[in-house]
Amino acid sequence: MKVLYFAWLKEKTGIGEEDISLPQGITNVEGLMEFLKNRGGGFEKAFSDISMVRVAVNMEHVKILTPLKDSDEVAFFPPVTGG
Amino acid sequence: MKVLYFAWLKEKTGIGEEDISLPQGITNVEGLMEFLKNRGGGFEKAFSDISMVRVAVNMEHVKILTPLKDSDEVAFFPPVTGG
Amino acid sequence: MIRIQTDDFDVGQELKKISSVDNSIGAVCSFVGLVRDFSGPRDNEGEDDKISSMTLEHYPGMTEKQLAKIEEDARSRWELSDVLIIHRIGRLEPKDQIVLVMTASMHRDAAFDAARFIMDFLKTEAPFWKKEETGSGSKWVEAKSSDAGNSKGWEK
Amino acid sequence: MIRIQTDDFDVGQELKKISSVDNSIGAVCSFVGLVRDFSGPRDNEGEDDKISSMTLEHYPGMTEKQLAKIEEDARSRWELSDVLIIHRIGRLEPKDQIVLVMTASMHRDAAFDAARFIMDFLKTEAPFWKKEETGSGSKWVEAKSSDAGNSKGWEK
Repeated sequence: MKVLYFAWLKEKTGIGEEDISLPQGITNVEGLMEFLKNRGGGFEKAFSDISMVRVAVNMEHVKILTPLKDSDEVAFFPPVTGG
Repeated sequence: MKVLYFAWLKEKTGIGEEDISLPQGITNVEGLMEFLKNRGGGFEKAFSDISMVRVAVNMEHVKILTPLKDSDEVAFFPPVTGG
Repeated sequence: MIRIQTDDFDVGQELKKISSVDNSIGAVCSFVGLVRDFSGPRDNEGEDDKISSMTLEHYPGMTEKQLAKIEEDARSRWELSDVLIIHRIGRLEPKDQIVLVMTASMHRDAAFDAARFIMDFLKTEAPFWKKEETGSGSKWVEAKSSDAGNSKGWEK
Repeated sequence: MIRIQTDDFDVGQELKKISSVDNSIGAVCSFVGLVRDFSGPRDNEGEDDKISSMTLEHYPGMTEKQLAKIEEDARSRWELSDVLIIHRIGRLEPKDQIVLVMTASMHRDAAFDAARFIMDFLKTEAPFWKKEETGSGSKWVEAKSSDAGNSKGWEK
């Protein structure tokens, strides 16, 4: 699955985009966030307060209990501030 | 007093503007409209249905019972259609 | 600022002027009214009723006075950095611009509300009258009762 | 139509294009968002907090998808002749134009409502992020809770 990071999530994790396999036992967005946070370092900082993080799956805004499959594109970003 | 006519009131009366003295016994807009209508001809047509006529005194919209004095500028016109 | 003119206007240029007034402007709402080629509900009219041109008459002096009052009223209700009202008079053709209302504010809600407020009152208070020319002759446009309703809605 | 671009835009030109689409357009509402030189409540900030520039990042693909959905939603609610949304990305300075929403309709109420609706949803749904540069460093702009409230207000 393709995972993208924007704004300060990109700065904290140090990457804008990566390709990973959906980790064993992870079934939804919340699980994936927990998995990424457990990488430690910048990832731990990025996901330290998940109330600050918004998620899109296949370019649609979703809630954290949304199920995931390996072909999904998942993006993490702060609340949007355009306009 | 200066009396002005706009849009179809100007077309019916045949004049855009005239100077008259406030006629004897006329104290308000309604009285002036009656006076003008009694001139007959185009004036009678212009004021035949006063529900179609709007009035301004000294460039402010007013109701027909508004009192008049000889120094006033009175204008008659249809409901506005700008914008 | 109020301008009554026969000339056309360029919204991009006016926007550039208004937005350079002040670095605190975050929102500009612009409303432009255009001449349409029909007046009533569209399907009631045939080719003869198509508008070929329109003439706008006004009451010089009262127009400026009423528009200045509307601008002042808008400025008292919302925090506005600037307000521009341009209304054209004279002969216009379909697609021509008739009116511009432009409101600049720190915040978009104020800009939107004020522009709408000004348009609603302009439609009922500003002494302009439109005469339309069609294939079957010319006629004075009748006022819409919905316009009176819109300006009533703002009364406090 | 949706456009994401680094280049500036000219509202007058866009208005000319949109109003020539169709002789039935009587009303065009345009909203422009501009870069301000401060972000919070004005008097809380000193010279060091003045914004010298701003960088706009977005999520290519998702931006276009979300804006197309907002446009479609607006068209289903109001009778619109045309809709244009332009959003700039990259580096911008105070007074620069950030966003344009332009709605054309036969009637002014539809044009005003639709433009406001689109702006309210753009503020909460479209994946853009602003980073501001000031004398004391750079920071990501925080979302305003009032924006979330505005878009909730349109829910049926």
